[in-house]
Amino acid sequence: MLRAHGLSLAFGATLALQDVSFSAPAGRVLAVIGENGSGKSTLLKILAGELRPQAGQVEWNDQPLRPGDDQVLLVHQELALCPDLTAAENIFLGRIPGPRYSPAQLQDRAHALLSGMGFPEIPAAGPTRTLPISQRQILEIARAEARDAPVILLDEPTSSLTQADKQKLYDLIRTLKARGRTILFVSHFLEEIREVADDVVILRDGVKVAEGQIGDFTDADIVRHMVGRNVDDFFPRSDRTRGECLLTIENLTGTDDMPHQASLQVHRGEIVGVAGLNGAGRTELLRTIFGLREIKSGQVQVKNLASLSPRAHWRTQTGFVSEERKLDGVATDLSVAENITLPRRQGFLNRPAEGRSVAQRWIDELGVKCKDPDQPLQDLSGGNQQKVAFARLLHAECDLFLLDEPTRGIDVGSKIELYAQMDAAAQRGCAILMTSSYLPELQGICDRIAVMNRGRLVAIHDGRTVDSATLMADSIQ
Amino acid sequence: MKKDHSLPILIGAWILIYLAFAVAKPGVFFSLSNVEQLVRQSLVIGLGALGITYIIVAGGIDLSAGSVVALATVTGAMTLDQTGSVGAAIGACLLTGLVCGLLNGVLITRLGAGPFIVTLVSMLALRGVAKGISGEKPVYPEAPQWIGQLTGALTAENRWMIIPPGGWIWVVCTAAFAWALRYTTFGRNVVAIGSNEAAARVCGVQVNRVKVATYALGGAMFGLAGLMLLSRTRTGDMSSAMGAELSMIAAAVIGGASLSGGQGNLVGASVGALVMATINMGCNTVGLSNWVQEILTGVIILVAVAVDRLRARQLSVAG
Amino acid sequence: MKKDHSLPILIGAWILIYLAFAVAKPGVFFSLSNVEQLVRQSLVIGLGALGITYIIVAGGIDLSAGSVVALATVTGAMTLDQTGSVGAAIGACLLTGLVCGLLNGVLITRLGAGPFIVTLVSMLALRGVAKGISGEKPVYPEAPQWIGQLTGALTAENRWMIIPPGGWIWVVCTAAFAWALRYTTFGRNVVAIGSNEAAARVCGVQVNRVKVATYALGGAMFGLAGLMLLSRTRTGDMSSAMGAELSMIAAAVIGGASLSGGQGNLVGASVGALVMATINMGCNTVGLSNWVQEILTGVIILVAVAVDRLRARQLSVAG
Amino acid sequence: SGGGQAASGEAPTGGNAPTAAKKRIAFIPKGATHEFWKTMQAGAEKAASEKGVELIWKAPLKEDDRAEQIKVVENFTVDKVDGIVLAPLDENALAVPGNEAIAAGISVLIVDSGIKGLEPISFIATDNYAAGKTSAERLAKAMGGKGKVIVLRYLEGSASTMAREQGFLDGAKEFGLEVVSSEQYGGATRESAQTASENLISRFKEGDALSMQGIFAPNESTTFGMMRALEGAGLLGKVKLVGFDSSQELLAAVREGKIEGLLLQDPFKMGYLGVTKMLEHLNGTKPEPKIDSGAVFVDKTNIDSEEVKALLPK
Ligand SMILES: Nc1ncnc2c1ncn2[C@@H]1O[C@H](COP(=O)(O)OP(=O)(O)OP(=O)(O)O)[C@@H](O)[C@H]1O
Ligand SMILES: Nc1ncnc2c1ncn2[C@@H]1O[C@H](COP(=O)(O)OP(=O)(O)OP(=O)(O)O)[C@@H](O)[C@H]1O
Ligand SMILES: [Mg+2]
Ligand SMILES: [Mg+2]
Repeated sequence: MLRAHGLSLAFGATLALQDVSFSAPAGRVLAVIGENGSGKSTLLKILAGELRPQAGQVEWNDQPLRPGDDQVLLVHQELALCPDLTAAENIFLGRIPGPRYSPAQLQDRAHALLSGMGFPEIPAAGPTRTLPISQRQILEIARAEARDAPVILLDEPTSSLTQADKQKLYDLIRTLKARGRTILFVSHFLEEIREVADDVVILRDGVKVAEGQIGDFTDADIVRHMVGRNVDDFFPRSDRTRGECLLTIENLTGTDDMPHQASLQVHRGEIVGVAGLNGAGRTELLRTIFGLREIKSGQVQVKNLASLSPRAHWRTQTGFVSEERKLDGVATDLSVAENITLPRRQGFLNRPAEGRSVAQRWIDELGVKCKDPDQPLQDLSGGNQQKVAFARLLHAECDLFLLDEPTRGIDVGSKIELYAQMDAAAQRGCAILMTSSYLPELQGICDRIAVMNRGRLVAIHDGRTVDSATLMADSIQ
Repeated sequence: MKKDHSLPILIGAWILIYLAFAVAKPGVFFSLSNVEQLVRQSLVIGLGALGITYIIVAGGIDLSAGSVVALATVTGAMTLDQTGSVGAAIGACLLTGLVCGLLNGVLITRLGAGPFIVTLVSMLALRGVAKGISGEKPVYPEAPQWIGQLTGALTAENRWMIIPPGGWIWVVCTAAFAWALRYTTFGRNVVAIGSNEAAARVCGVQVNRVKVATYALGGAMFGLAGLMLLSRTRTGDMSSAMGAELSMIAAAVIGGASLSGGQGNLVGASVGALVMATINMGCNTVGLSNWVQEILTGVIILVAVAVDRLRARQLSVAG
Repeated sequence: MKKDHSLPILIGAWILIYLAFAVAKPGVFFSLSNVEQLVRQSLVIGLGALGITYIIVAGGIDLSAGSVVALATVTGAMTLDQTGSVGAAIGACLLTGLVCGLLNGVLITRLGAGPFIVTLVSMLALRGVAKGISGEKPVYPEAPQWIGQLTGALTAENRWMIIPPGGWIWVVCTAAFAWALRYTTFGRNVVAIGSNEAAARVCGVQVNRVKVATYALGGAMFGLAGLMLLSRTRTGDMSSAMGAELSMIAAAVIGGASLSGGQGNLVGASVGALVMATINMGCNTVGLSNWVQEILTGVIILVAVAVDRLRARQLSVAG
Repeated sequence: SGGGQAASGEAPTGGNAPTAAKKRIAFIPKGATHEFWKTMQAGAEKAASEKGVELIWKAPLKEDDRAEQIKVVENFTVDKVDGIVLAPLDENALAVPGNEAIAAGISVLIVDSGIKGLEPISFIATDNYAAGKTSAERLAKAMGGKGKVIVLRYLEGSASTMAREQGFLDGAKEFGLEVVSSEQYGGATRESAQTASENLISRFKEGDALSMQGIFAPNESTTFGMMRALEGAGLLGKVKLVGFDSSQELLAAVREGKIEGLLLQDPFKMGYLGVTKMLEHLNGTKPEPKIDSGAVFVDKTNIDSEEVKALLPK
């Protein structure tokens, strides 16, 4: 039994956690849910001993938990892998037997472990640098499995997994549960939570607002607890009128054949989604369009201009949101204001004061949780960072949006806000091309859904009518 | 850009060090001519520190600064010698610096080999060039008087200037550079690149161009520093300014620059140069041995940096 | 760790450079005694490069290496002078290096000030210490013959050794270090820290301890390099090895180390030291001026690095 | 060797001092770490304690860096010492701060190397060019007036050694020697000089002998490096080496005939005279404008003579 008593922690003026208490019995899965910035990651980090609470304490089987006794293992929201080590070494990092060890033996153990989890295809001997992000996510989970810790904390472990991989993870969680582990699970996907969790704790602004068995809550209950108000329309879809064509790609082939011979048109007033498995090349498609990857053959025409650089794109009101927040999505050392104003064209002079005041406008409009526009972005929760990345496009007055997994890591409430923003933009006459691994959202807001499969755009469906089975079938054929 | 608030502490520390020496040598340290001299002695490192701060803020480093300074003294002296024109000599120094900086910048962005190793190479090679074009001999130009006056002692009728013209150039450059980092788009882009290069690229910042511009700007400052050195020694000397890059980097770091990029303070860098010159001057007049002075300088830099980091840490905890 | 396959290219390049000089001076370059001499001349840098490669792989840097080498020659020579015991002198060299490395490591991990600035300071301060304890005079110990033989020319009956004992120590160290990076937990932890320090920390790697150990190990290697230098010059010389750290870093980078950490090749570093010594020796023997040699060395390092980066890029695109 | 009381510098026993106020003399060498400067310091300190003056010995922080030495001169100018004894690193660069010092009422005396555009109260030095020429003459004599020689230079831009090198090259022509290499520099350290020497030797190696018969090295570190390299190649004593300046090791080699000879300057005398002449001037006597402190060629034959013994470090 894991117990938390009155945990509180403040980062300066931000109260990340306030007097949170709960208990998680062995053999059950406890879901921790809440909006972005509600304190979920902070809570998990405290439980894992990575952060010290300013008040309260954590007990495991009625003993105070000391950091470093390996009872608790945290799988981080932001991946914590060493790209220069092999997959096997990453799994056993910090537990590699010493002083001498045999890489071959370690790889065998890792392979056995991964196979046991249902992922025999992950190469244990290769450098982690070259693995796709989904496989890297699995490695993090394998690390928890390898330690065999009685308490396992999973912070948004599914954020970059495919449907199939998610299923394997659920199976794994069930196995662990059966073995009597205590599992805490953070996710923004309600259906996922229903699938694996037994109990639920809901946080809002660092305060526990509800807890109980998952079966006792309806989706609407959960959302109401999270955002503090009633939400009726998950996927707003106003009447949109399709206008002129803003983006045309023809037989586009990029480096590594990603994408391969892709053709697509996106018009004003429509949202086009791209579905597909991990590694299908959706990211590459968007990055190639935006001029971040080389075009091997074929054409990209944006507003009748060909092969523009990122700078030229921003200047012609085309904006891009990257999927890897930490890498190139946002600049975490810069302030909120600097991040928002960076892409917008300006003259020779930079006016920080002006930037702050316009940033404040977007902070209010999108409901970004932060102290002030000068706060460095690294202090914001993941979802709020994502909103800042989105605010850039609005500030630069873009009419063509290229959004790569725009809702990754965003809570339900914020997602709904983001959908509303996208819908409003489309209604204004903006064109949106977005990728997502979350089919319901594509079906909910897209006018058309293209499916990508190993670099090819294999089919385009009507977003309103297509069902998930068709989309899945196209993805894996 | 955070950190600006540690500047008062740094200035306080500088005054403290100054006073400490003043107690030991009141006659020397409480005089206007001493301030003049301090400026004169920190000028070369100070100007270079401005250039290197920009490079550091952009996430780079330049180990070739000292060699560029030396090369600039050589080309400046040779131009002065051959044309007799001070204007041409000034142009030669600045141009030399600019070209070297451009070269560094282009190599770094094209090769993708990292600034440390590229500028390490140019540190070696540019000094070779300086030796080559000077025929391995110092160049003694027939110097028209006023190139010397740029950094020379003030005459009685020039007393009103307080510090020599070169010093005023430094003051103006410090102000201009500090302003530009904060209030121009270029400066903002430099900070963005140093903070997160990939994100800056996604946001449409022309990363390579800005980087090259930063190295070129830095190079021009090293050229200017070379001009000041030429004015001070009236010699084009290929073996001068050896290791000066390290002093410049130290000044920038004392001033608040972070070698991981994205942070730097121009005024701080100039004060950093003054701090080091004060220690040097103090140890000199008090008559300490060189080895004591070396250890002392090291310890003071370390303390400055440690205090700064400590404050930064407390700050990030306290909010 | 990929990159291992770029070693053959490096070795090929080295042989090519060697052959180029051999064509110009066949009498000199096609002789066993020349190989012996090459090893002797690259020994100090080569041993240091091993130490610095570990530090670089762990994501650090050590600018104080040259000063540590100098300090070790001084303490070694003084010990030899006072005790007359070669064993004690060897111990003194290694211990000096170890202590300096520990000091660097502890300061870096405790202050959180970044290795560049901390070792920049100790570069300055440790040379001050070397000057201080030697009384600013070179120390000439009454050297028992065999400390000189460590790196000296082989006598006729020792011909079978091919290279001097110091060279064999270098070979053994290279092999041991390469093995340890790959096949010990410590080595893997070093790579992990250089690769992603935060990840290593959350996985329970004792980051600070491993870092300190890396700097200490590096320091011990600089101490060993100091011993070799002492053996070569038979002088404890506080002004020796000035700038040697840059040659060591260059050797490590030529060998495939990445200054952003996580990657490095010990055999490559040793070959890198040989490459630089070959260029030096070749230019010398062919009779090129020093300045030509400096430029040439710069260009060759640059080409080596550029080729490596190009390959790495192609690799990451293709695989 | 001096009397016990005179050594304690603090007691104002110096009979020469007219008042209780001691004269303050700053002595600025080119560097701190060569034995040459250490010996000069010893000479200056001896004079200071004999004459009861306050001596401040301060080398530039970086050896061989003109700008650093300029700073030291400037700092003593502000400090208003009574006199500055300077060994200028550069004949032109140091003239400016030197003249500023004179303008501030400070007496300036130059030792070791010349200076241009400045009127010192006296100039005490070895004639480096002449000493270089003497080296060539003695080497030629040892080689029987013909043969091939090489020069291992010291450092680019170092004025005194460049003068010696030039003197040697001119002398070599005059005395019938053929110079087959003079483009290599030993560099700042003993180790770099040794490496350069080893490579030079392998360039001229023919079997077990060398294709040249004489070597000139213009200072202590190059002589030392060359000696070690010859030793390593088993050629020490088989080729005539003429070097410059002294250290225990080099003198021992001369005594054993491994080195043909060394040109010894007299840094002790330079230091001693620098201080005493400065004091004479401050007390109103005008010293000679130019004093040759002399250089002596030392070889096996005269190493134990009184004249040479006086030059050697104790
Ligand atoms: N190092 C920090 N410094 C300052 N504030 C912080 C820091 N880390 C987190 N916070 C703040 O604490 C609050 C809780 O953050 P936390 O990361 O726990 O949210 P979360 O619930 O995990 O959100 P998400 O769903 O976006 O991951 C946020 O307001 C965040 O801005
Ligand atoms: N920086 C990178 N280094 C190495 N491999 C990469 C890099 N970026 C992407 N890849 C790989 O390229 C392939 C295509 O992945 P990509 O992310 O584009 O797929 P996707 O369809 O966008 O899926 P998702 O974004 O959901 O992960 C994957 O195997 C991915 O791991
Ligand atoms: Mg979180
Ligand atoms: Mg993607």
